[in-house]
This record gives sequence, structure tokens and C-alpha cells, in this order.
Amino acid sequence: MADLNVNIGVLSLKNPVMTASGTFGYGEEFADFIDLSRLGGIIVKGTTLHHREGNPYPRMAETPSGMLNAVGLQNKGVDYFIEHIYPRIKEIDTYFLVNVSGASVEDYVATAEKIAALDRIPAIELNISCPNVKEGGMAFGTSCQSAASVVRAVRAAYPKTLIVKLSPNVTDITEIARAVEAEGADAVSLINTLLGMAIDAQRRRPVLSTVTGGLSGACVKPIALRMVWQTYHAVKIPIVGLGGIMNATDAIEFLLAGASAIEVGTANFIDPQISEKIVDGINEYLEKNHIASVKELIGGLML
Amino acid sequence: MADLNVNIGVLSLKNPVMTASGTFGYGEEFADFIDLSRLGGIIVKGTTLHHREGNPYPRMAETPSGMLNAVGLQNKGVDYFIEHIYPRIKEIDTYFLVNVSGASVEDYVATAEKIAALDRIPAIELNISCPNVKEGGMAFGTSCQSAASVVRAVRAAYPKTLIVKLSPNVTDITEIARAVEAEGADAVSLINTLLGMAIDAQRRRPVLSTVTGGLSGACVKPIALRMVWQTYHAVKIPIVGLGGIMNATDAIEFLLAGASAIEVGTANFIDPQISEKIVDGINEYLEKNHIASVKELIGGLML
Amino acid sequence: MKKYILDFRVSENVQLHDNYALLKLTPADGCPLPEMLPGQFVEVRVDRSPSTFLRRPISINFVDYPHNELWLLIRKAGEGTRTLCGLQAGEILNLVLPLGNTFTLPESAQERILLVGGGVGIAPMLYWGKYLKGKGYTPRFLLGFRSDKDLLQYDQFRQFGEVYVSTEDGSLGEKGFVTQHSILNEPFDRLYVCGPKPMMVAVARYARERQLFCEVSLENTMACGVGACLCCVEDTVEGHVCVCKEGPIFNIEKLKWQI
Amino acid sequence: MKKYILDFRVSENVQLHDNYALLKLTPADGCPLPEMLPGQFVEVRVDRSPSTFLRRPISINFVDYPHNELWLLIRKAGEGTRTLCGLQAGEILNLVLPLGNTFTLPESAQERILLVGGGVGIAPMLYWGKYLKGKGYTPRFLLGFRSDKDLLQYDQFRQFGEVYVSTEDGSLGEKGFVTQHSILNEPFDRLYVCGPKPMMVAVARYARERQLFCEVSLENTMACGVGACLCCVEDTVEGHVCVCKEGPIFNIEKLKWQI
Ligand SMILES: Cc1cc2nc3c(=O)[nH]c(=O)nc-3n(C[C@H](O)[C@H](O)[C@H](O)COP(=O)(O)OP(=O)(O)OC[C@H]3O[C@@H](n4cnc5c(N)ncnc54)[C@H](O)[C@@H]3O)c2cc1C
Ligand SMILES: Cc1cc2nc3c(=O)[nH]c(=O)nc-3n(C[C@H](O)[C@H](O)[C@H](O)COP(=O)(O)OP(=O)(O)OC[C@H]3O[C@@H](n4cnc5c(N)ncnc54)[C@H](O)[C@@H]3O)c2cc1C
Ligand SMILES: Cc1cc2nc3c(=O)[nH]c(=O)nc-3n(C[C@H](O)[C@H](O)[C@H](O)COP(=O)(O)O)c2cc1C
Ligand SMILES: Cc1cc2nc3c(=O)[nH]c(=O)nc-3n(C[C@H](O)[C@H](O)[C@H](O)COP(=O)(O)O)c2cc1C
Ligand code: FES
Ligand code: FES
Repeated sequence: MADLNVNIGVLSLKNPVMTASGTFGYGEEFADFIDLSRLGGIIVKGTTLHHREGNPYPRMAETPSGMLNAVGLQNKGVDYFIEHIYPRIKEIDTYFLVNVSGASVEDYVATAEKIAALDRIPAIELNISCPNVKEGGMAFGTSCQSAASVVRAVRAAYPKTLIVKLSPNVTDITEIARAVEAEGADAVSLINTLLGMAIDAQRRRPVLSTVTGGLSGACVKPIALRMVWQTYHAVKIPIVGLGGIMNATDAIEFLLAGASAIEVGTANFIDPQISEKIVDGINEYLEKNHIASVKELIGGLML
Repeated sequence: MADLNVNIGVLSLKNPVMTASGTFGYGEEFADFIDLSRLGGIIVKGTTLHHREGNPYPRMAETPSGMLNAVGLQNKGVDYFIEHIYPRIKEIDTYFLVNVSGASVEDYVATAEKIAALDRIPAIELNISCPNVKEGGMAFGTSCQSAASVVRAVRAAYPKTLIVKLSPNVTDITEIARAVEAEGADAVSLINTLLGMAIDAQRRRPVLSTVTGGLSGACVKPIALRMVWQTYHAVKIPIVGLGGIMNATDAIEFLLAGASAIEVGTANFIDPQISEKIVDGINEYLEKNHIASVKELIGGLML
Repeated sequence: MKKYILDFRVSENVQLHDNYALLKLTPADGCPLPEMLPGQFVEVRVDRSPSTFLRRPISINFVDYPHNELWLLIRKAGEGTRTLCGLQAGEILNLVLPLGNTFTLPESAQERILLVGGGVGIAPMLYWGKYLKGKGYTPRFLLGFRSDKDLLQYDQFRQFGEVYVSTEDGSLGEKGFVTQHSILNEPFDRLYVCGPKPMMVAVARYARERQLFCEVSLENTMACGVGACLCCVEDTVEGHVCVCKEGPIFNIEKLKWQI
Repeated sequence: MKKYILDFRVSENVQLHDNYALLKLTPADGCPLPEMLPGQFVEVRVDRSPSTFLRRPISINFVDYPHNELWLLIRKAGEGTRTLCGLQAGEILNLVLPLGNTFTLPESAQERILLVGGGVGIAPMLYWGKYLKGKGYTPRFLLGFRSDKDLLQYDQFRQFGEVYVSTEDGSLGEKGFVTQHSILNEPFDRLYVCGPKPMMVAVARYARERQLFCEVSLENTMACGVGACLCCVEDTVEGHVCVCKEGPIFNIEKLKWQI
């Protein structure tokens, strides 16, 4: 077995494979299929200060090699998470990270503070990139100023590992990455979904209730990989790479492009065992190529 | 037969189906497969003031439901086009539009002026969005100021129909569209390719000689459709929609989202007859739904 | 209930009509089928179908434990289901199963129960009918089709109870929609319904007027099938709940349908 | 030369080895095959292969006009070619053809010509050998493989001229690379080569040292196959030219190879 350990700031993961927020529930939904403790981490569903019903249905549309979603951060709120979900998942032997969303800086801060109190949650992923909500969400992640302002406020309130999840719907993702690095983010994760749209030509109507939605899946991989590579050359903090990772080869590509860890999203829907298979696949690749530690792959692209 | 005629400014097309620059050569390459005169228009390969050798190979990588290219505007220059290619194509009974690229505002202007002298070329498509060249190209299309400056200069020099081709690699495409509309563009076309990247995990190297390249094909359709829809609500000038159109249904979706005409790109590689099939398919759709004119579809999305 | 990802082998593909196929599947490793309840569904991975990125939800039509066979009744709706309908005996199909909840059992064997299916919506009713009969209940079936050419699994249903048929064109059974069938003049205690939404709404209206217990099997656009992605919500009196997990079977009293 | 998009029917799939298949194809509409020249290739649309978005370029291995059959020799390189190798007789394949240029004919029947193929690179040499023989030339063939298990189409080549074989492990013919084969001690006037790049470079070096005429058949990553997209360029003394249109056959004097 090769050494799969990676670090995201002070956070040491048993391996670089995490599951992406919104695609893996609270992990429990997948417990019948895989051994959750084999994952590097599980990033739970976007959590907000208050309960949110999310968007009306239809919320999903299939696209070529991908899908659009318009869930809109449906969740029962951070207090419900703390009281009802956290007690159930806290004994599972992997890291749970909470994906934190908000409609205002104050919301983000209040939610992060509550999560900070939870012993077994070593990090949050600050979602400033959700394209499916009217206020907040992506708006925070598409300008340096607003991204900086929310990260500054949360940084002041949240002492543990702070990962900021960036939006790909920007002209230059490295600017935003630098802005949040300057405010003390411990890492960035990218990419969230790309804003897209689907139309039913026969009915002459949008497919999604919200007209536009977030594109994810294999189709976005080339864009995500490019953004990880650009960001790797722009910031010093670690990068968590995601977007269209469907198998171990894809995951290795992200590591080579500069990611210190990766997240598996939409692929969980097609193969609920894929996250564990990716852990195995990375190990196999390392052994086959006589690479002692996965850390040697990080940013290891040869030009 | 339904009425397929559409207008882009003063330019009247026999139908809304054109072929996208860089994917259809000068039309001649496809003359064995289809009747070119059945197309609404043919947009020829990106043309620059001087001869360009383009990028080294490899220039292409396949991706899930799409491809990356890094051709880098290889072409023999506008004078060669005028002397050798124009005489051959000018008798073909469809519109030829020239896609004009440049490394500086002066280049764009000089090239546009030369094209303006050609009787049978009623319009140019100003490419301020090529991601595959070092200077100029996409850089012009990712800020309102630079987009405005090149359009202003070309508008002053080019009296015929001026279509400006926008880059999708921006935070807000409607801003750029408004900026070029304000400078007198007659129409905008969108989208050019999305900046992406491919890695060969086994060799630990980028697949493309230029590391990054332009993503096109079915995978980009949801993004392109969203941008057309957003732009339709932002500008008054007509929109030419493209990006991932693989069949007539896709084309109709773009019309419904607000495009007055569409371009078929990567799909030509998979089915060299697809552009003509799309003309037929749109007609069938109109007849089946008892719609007299394709113009009724433009922006006809019901919310 | 434990969920599995399993490879199945197609033991038979019965082409019922142009538009429907019945796939009989058996675990590729020969192991016995896991426990499955009526109303549950499976998520099928459609291989070799380029435009099918996600799995497809398909109801459990029948579980033949003696033959260790799971039946799926599939209607050609698009490329994914067309590919499934074209599978040949011996081919392998990967399923995630069993998913979702189940129908509510009647309280007493005396209750008068009607299982209503429309089109491919008859699919879950066959296994549910068998299950009810096996527990000593007396299910009856009301099946609606466009025309006699669309009739599906009539003989199978007959094994488990009386079958009434409506066709829209009158070519078989009574003419009209299921809600116009004369059997609905008789008194019932419980209705279970699966079919096109307008049909389910019509039956739900009938049930509500008479204050009958009524459960419907809903569809929705699904990505994960296990309650993780929240793509498949139905609006209920308890808010947005997942059709794949809290459903697909819902009591009409929980729904916010305008009926 | 006019190009076509045509559906072909697989008349036979000859599984040559684990890694290679020979597809014999005949126009689905029964019409006679169009004219095709040696060295040209086709672009194959690979259906039912989700990860294969673009067509795949495959050389014309042989044209059997009497049987109205086109042969493609395919090596499993990835999902696209694996899918092609799994096609069964009767299945339909859509091709764009014929594409690219052709080899240059020798000037006189007296010229000593050697056709060199390595691995699946032997594909275009069979039709070229037949063509040469038909025109009164005397082609000889030097075929290189990894081992005897990889030997392909030996008997077919024998029909058109003498065949020399090298294998890297010495299990058949002479041991070593084709450039080490003793036949190259004999004088030749013209060499035609198709195979892995290092092999073509080695043969090109041999040719250049002796100032022999030498043409190679190049590969490149292709999208359109018809010279429209400029994705498949080779750097030549005339600048970047398209392998799909100006090639795939190039005289080594035109190439900028470091040899
Ligand atoms: C719980 C459940 C049980 C089902 N049981 C059966 C069954 O037993 N037999 C059967 O034939 N079909 C069943 N369906 C419907 C089946 O899932 C869809 O017909 C199928 O997903 C369409 O896929 P496609 O690729 O063939 O068509 P597509 O090309 O994807 O779509 C064709 C049409 O079907 C609609 N559709 C696509 N995906 C879904 C979806 N996930 N749910 C509903 N509609 C969709 C599209 O909007 C479109 O109008 C069930 C659906 C659900 C949610
Ligand atoms: C003019 C020409 C003639 C050819 N003739 C034959 C032939 O007669 N028989 C045969 O088996 N193969 C031939 N090839 C190679 C064949 O096109 C590739 O093996 C095939 O495209 C790989 O597709 P895939 O989906 O199986 O593999 P992929 O998964 O796409 O790729 C597998 C490997 O093949 C390489 N590859 C992918 N596409 C191409 C391409 N277009 N050209 C070269 N390499 C590629 C990839 O880089 C990768 O290393 C020819 C190629 C060209 C350009
Ligand atoms: C159904 C769905 C729900 C999602 N919900 C969230 C969320 O709550 N918070 C978040 O930051 N990202 C969310 N995402 C985005 C994913 O975490 C991920 O960034 C994106 O899907 C790209 O990765 P992928 O292509 O591997 O899926 C969601 C994605 C999907 C498909
Ligand atoms: C090989 C290739 C070359 C291209 N060259 C040009 C070009 O010269 N000028 C230009 O404006 N766009 C160029 N494009 C972009 C296309 O015109 C089109 O905007 C893009 O491919 C999206 O459409 P599609 O998904 O239908 O291909 C090129 C695209 C490809 C694939
Ligand atoms: S399909 Fe994912 S929650 Fe129902
Ligand atoms: S593959 Fe398009 S030019 Fe050669």
C-alpha cells in the first residue's frame, strides 16, 4: 500500500478522496454500498443558518455527459444538523466537513460559529458559489471584494480549517483565489457547478423550475482541470479539486494539475461505490508506477 | 415548406443555419456531402492580417461529449484568402462570412477593411474570443473596455454587417454584449470555446502542446444556451447562437432561448451532413407544430 | 432495508409490443435475490447508450422468488429505455436496489381493494397484487390503456384477482378513462394507483370525494435514487420530500395536489 | 476524389488475436464500393460507445472489389476500437470515405520496392501491395511484430510478394526490430513504411543514409478527417499541413523529423 496521506493546511486526510457536498447526503445514504471509513473525508450537504425548502421541482435535467441541478440548498438548517444529524455521524471514522452557505455575511458567520463548536468537524467548506439561490450564493463568489468580505468575516469567527469553494462562473478564478487566500483561507476548493440551462423544445419551456441550474458531471472536467492548474500557479494554499471526476484516472489528473485532494460529486449517482474505488485506483497507480507517496503527484504535471 | 428566412440586422438569411468558423473549412471540404447552397451561411476559418502557422501539435483532445482544440488560428492571411480562396467560393449560392481575428486593434481593422472590399461577403464575425492564441484573441473579449475598443475601431472601418463573437470565459457575458452593442455591433454571436485542459495521467503530461485549449461540442450546450438566454434579455441586437448544437432539436432550443440564427460547429465532424439535416429538421418542426415562420420561435421560450 | 449494487443477467427479454419489453433478470452471480417490497424500484445503469448519463429508475414489476427472477416492465420513452428494451438474453445489467418505500397494507382482509394502473404504470401493481393475495387479501385490478394493442400482462394479473380493463378507444373492456369504468360504482375501501399524472389526479379526486384511503406511486426526475441529491422532491404537507426515498408511494392526503 | 458517407454492413468479423479484429464490410445498400486508393483511410462513427465522441480514423486494409468488401484491420487501443472489434456480422457501421492521399507509384517495374509495416501499421500495406502487383510491380514486404502471437495477415501478404518477418522476441522470423532485418542488406530503390513512430524514424534514417525514396504513413489526432479543422497538422518544410488531407502519406524529405 502506497502512502495516501495528504494535508490541507493542518488537516491531515488519510487519503485525498472526499465526496462533494450535495452529492453524498450525510454519507449514511451510501453506507450500504461502501465502507465510509475508507474515505479521506465526506463533505455534507450545503447547510444554512435557517431551514430552507429549496426550489420547486423539476430540479434536475440530464445533459450530454452531465446534469443540471437546481436544488437550491434545501436543508433543515444548522441547528437541526447539530441536534439530529451530527450525533448519528460523529462516530464514523472519517472526517466530516460541513459545506456552509448563506444569504448574507452574517448568516455565514453565525453558521460557521455553530459548526466550530462541533468537536468532530475539523473544517468547513465555505460555499460562495451556489448558482441555485437568489440571494447570496454565487454572487459572493464572482467578485473579489464580496468573496474577500465573507471570508474575512468567517475567518474571524472560525478557528479551524477553512476551505473556500470557488465558482467557475468567472473571468479569472485565480483573482478570486488570491483574494480569499489573502483573507486567511486555509485552502480553496474548485469548482462548484457551471451555470447552465435546458429547454424542452417540444413544450417550448425551460426544463428546470428555476430556468437555469448548475452543470456538473464528466462534461465539466476539462474546465475544472484548467482552473485547478491555473489556481495552482496563483496561490500557495492547498487546492481541493473537483468537477467531473468519474474514476481514479480523472482524480490523478487533478492531483497532477495541482490539487492536494479531490472530491467526487455526480459520479456517486452513477456508481455509489466510486469514491472507494477511486481510493483503490490511486493506490494501484502509485504502486504500478513505484511512487511512494501520493504527495509526489500533487502539481506533478511535466511541461 | 415553412418560412425559414431570418434577419441579422440588414442581412437576410435564407434560413437560420450557418456553419461555425474553424469547423467547416471554406465549405469546399463539405461539398461532397451536402448542397452548400441550402445553408443560411458559411462562416469561414478565422482569418488574420498575416499568415499564421498556428500552434504545434498535438492540437486536439477528445473529452466527454466534446473536444478541446488548440489550432491557434492557423491560416494563410487575408490577402491569400482574397486572392486564392474568395474567387473559388464566391459563386456558391449562400452567404460567406469571414471570421476576423487579430493580435492588435490595428490588425483587426486592416483585415476588416480588406474584407469589406469583397462584394460577396456581406458580413464579418469579429473573433474577440479565441482562447488559443497568446496575444489578442480572448483577451479582447474578456473585458468591456477592450471589447469596446476593438469594436469601435472596426465599426468605423467596416460598413457592412458586423457580428461580434463573444467569449464564454467571463463572469457576465451580458456586460460584454452590451458594451459591443453600444459601439455599433449589428449582432453578437456566442459562444466561442470554453477554456479547458486535458492531461495524460500515464505520461503525466498535458495532452495539448499549448496545455490549455478550447472546449466545444455537445458538452457545452447547457452553458451556451444559458448565455444566449441571458444575452437575449440584455441587448436589442440579434444573437447568433452556437455551442454544442448537434441536431435540429438543439438548434430549436437556441432559437427559443433568443437566437435569431445558429451555427453548427463540432457536429460537422461527426456528421458532415448535419448542417443540412438541421435545416430540414427545423422545417419539419415548424410544419408539425403549424408554425408559419421560424421567426416565431426566436425568443419564444414560455416561462 | 439494505441496498445493493448487483449485476443481473437477462434471462429473457419478452417483447410485449413495439413499445414495451419485459426483462426477466437473475443475479449474475447466482445468489438469491435480496428482499424487495411492492412499490419499490431499481436504478438501472444503461450501458452502451451515449446519451444516457444517469441511471434510470424502473419499478419492480414482479419478483419470482422460485425462479430467482426480477421482472422489469419497460416502455420506450427515450434512448435509455429503448436501449434497455433491446437487451438480449445473456447480457448484463447493473442495478441499484431495492429503492424507495412500499405500499401500506390494508388493515383487514375484508377491505375492498382496487389496484389501478395506467399504461406502464401497471408495472408495480403486479407484484403488489401478488403480495396482497399472498397475505390473504383480495385485490382487484383496474387497468387502463390507450387501446387493446397496449394491453399488458393481463394473464399475469388474472392470477391474483379480478381484472377490469378500460381503453380510451373502447377496443377492449370499457371505453374511456379508468375513472369512467363502471367498477368504480361499487364501493371500495382502498385504492392504489400508478399511471400518468392526470389519471392519478382523477383517481385521487374520486377517492377524496368518497374519503377513501388512496396511495399513488409518483415519478420525478432522479439522479441518485437514494435520497442524497434532493433532485426528486415532491411538495407535501411536510415540505419538500424525496420521491426516491420518502416515496415513490404517497398517501394522497400528504400531497399538495389541486384536486 | 469524391468522398461519401455510407452505411456498411459487417459481413464478417475475423477475430485475429485478442487484440486485433479484421472487419469485412459491404455497403448496406448493396451498391458497388466507391473507388479507393492505397494509403487512404476512412473515418468510422463508433455507435453505442459513450466515451467515443468523434469518429475514428482507420486505414483501408484491403479492398476486395469482386466481393464488394472493404477490410479494416483494427487494434484495440481504447474504448472506440474495442467497440469496433466487438461488432458482429450484420451490424451497421457508418463511414466517411475515402480520405487522404495515396502512395506514390514507382517509376519503373524494375525498381526494388520494400513495404515495411509494424504492428497494426501493416494495415495499409496489404492493399498497397496488391495494387502494386496489379500494376506489374514486384513488392516485397517486411513485417515487424512484438512476437509470433502478433503476426497478422501473413498469408494475405504472401499472395502479393515475398514476406520477411521480424519479431522483437525472435519467436518468428528474425529477432529484433525491422531495421535490423538482414533483408535490408540488399539494395532497394523505394521504401514505404507504416508503423509506430520510432520504427518509421528508424527506417527513414536508413533510407536517408542511402538516399532512397521513402514514404511514411503518419498518424495524428483527428477531428474532421477532411482538412477542415486543422487539428491534425504535421510540421513540414511547407509549414503545418493536415495529415488527413495532405497526408497521411508523406515523403520523408518533406518532414522535419530529427533523423
Ligand atoms: C420511481 C419510478 C419508477 C418508474 N418505473 C418505470 C417502469 O417500471 N417502467 C418504465 O418504463 N418507466 C418507468 N419510469 C419512468 C422511466 O424512468 C423513464 O421513462 C426513463 O427514465 C426515461 O429514460 P429515457 O432515457 O428512455 O428517456 P429520456 O430521453 O431521458 O426522456 C424521455 C422522456 O421521459 C422523461 N423522463 C426522463 N427521465 C425521467 C425520470 N427519471 N423520471 C420520469 N420521467 C423521466 C423525460 O422528461 C422525457 O419526456 C419510472 C420512473 C420513476 C421515477
Ligand atoms: C490515418 C490513420 C489511420 C489509422 N489506421 C488505423 C488502422 O488501420 N487500424 C487501427 O487499429 N488503428 C488505426 N489508427 C489509429 C486509430 O485511429 C486509434 O487507435 C483510435 O483512434 C483510438 O481510438 P480508441 O477510442 O480506441 O482509443 P482512445 O481511448 O481514444 O485512445 C487510446 C490511445 O490511442 C491514441 N489515439 C486516440 N485517437 C487517436 C487518433 N485519432 N490517432 C492516433 N492515435 C490516437 C490515444 O492518444 C491513446 O493513447 C489510425 C490512425 C490514423 C490517424
Ligand atoms: C445535486 C447536486 C447538489 C449540489 N449541492 C451542493 C451544495 O449544497 N453545496 C455545494 O457547495 N455544492 C453543491 N453541489 C456542487 C458539487 O458539490 C460539485 O461542486 C459539482 O457537482 C461539481 O463536481 P462533479 O462534477 O464531480 O459533480 C451540488 C451538485 C449537485 C449535482
Ligand atoms: C477545431 C476548431 C477550430 C475553431 N476555430 C475557430 C476560429 O478560427 N474562429 C472562431 O471564432 N471560432 C473557432 N472555433 C470555435 C467554433 O466556431 C465554435 O464557436 C465552438 O466550437 C462552439 O461551437 P460547437 O460546440 O458547435 O463546436 C473553432 C472550433 C473548433 C472545434
Ligand atoms: S434522486 Fe437523489 S434524492 Fe431522490
Ligand atoms: S482532422 Fe480536421 S484537418 Fe485533419
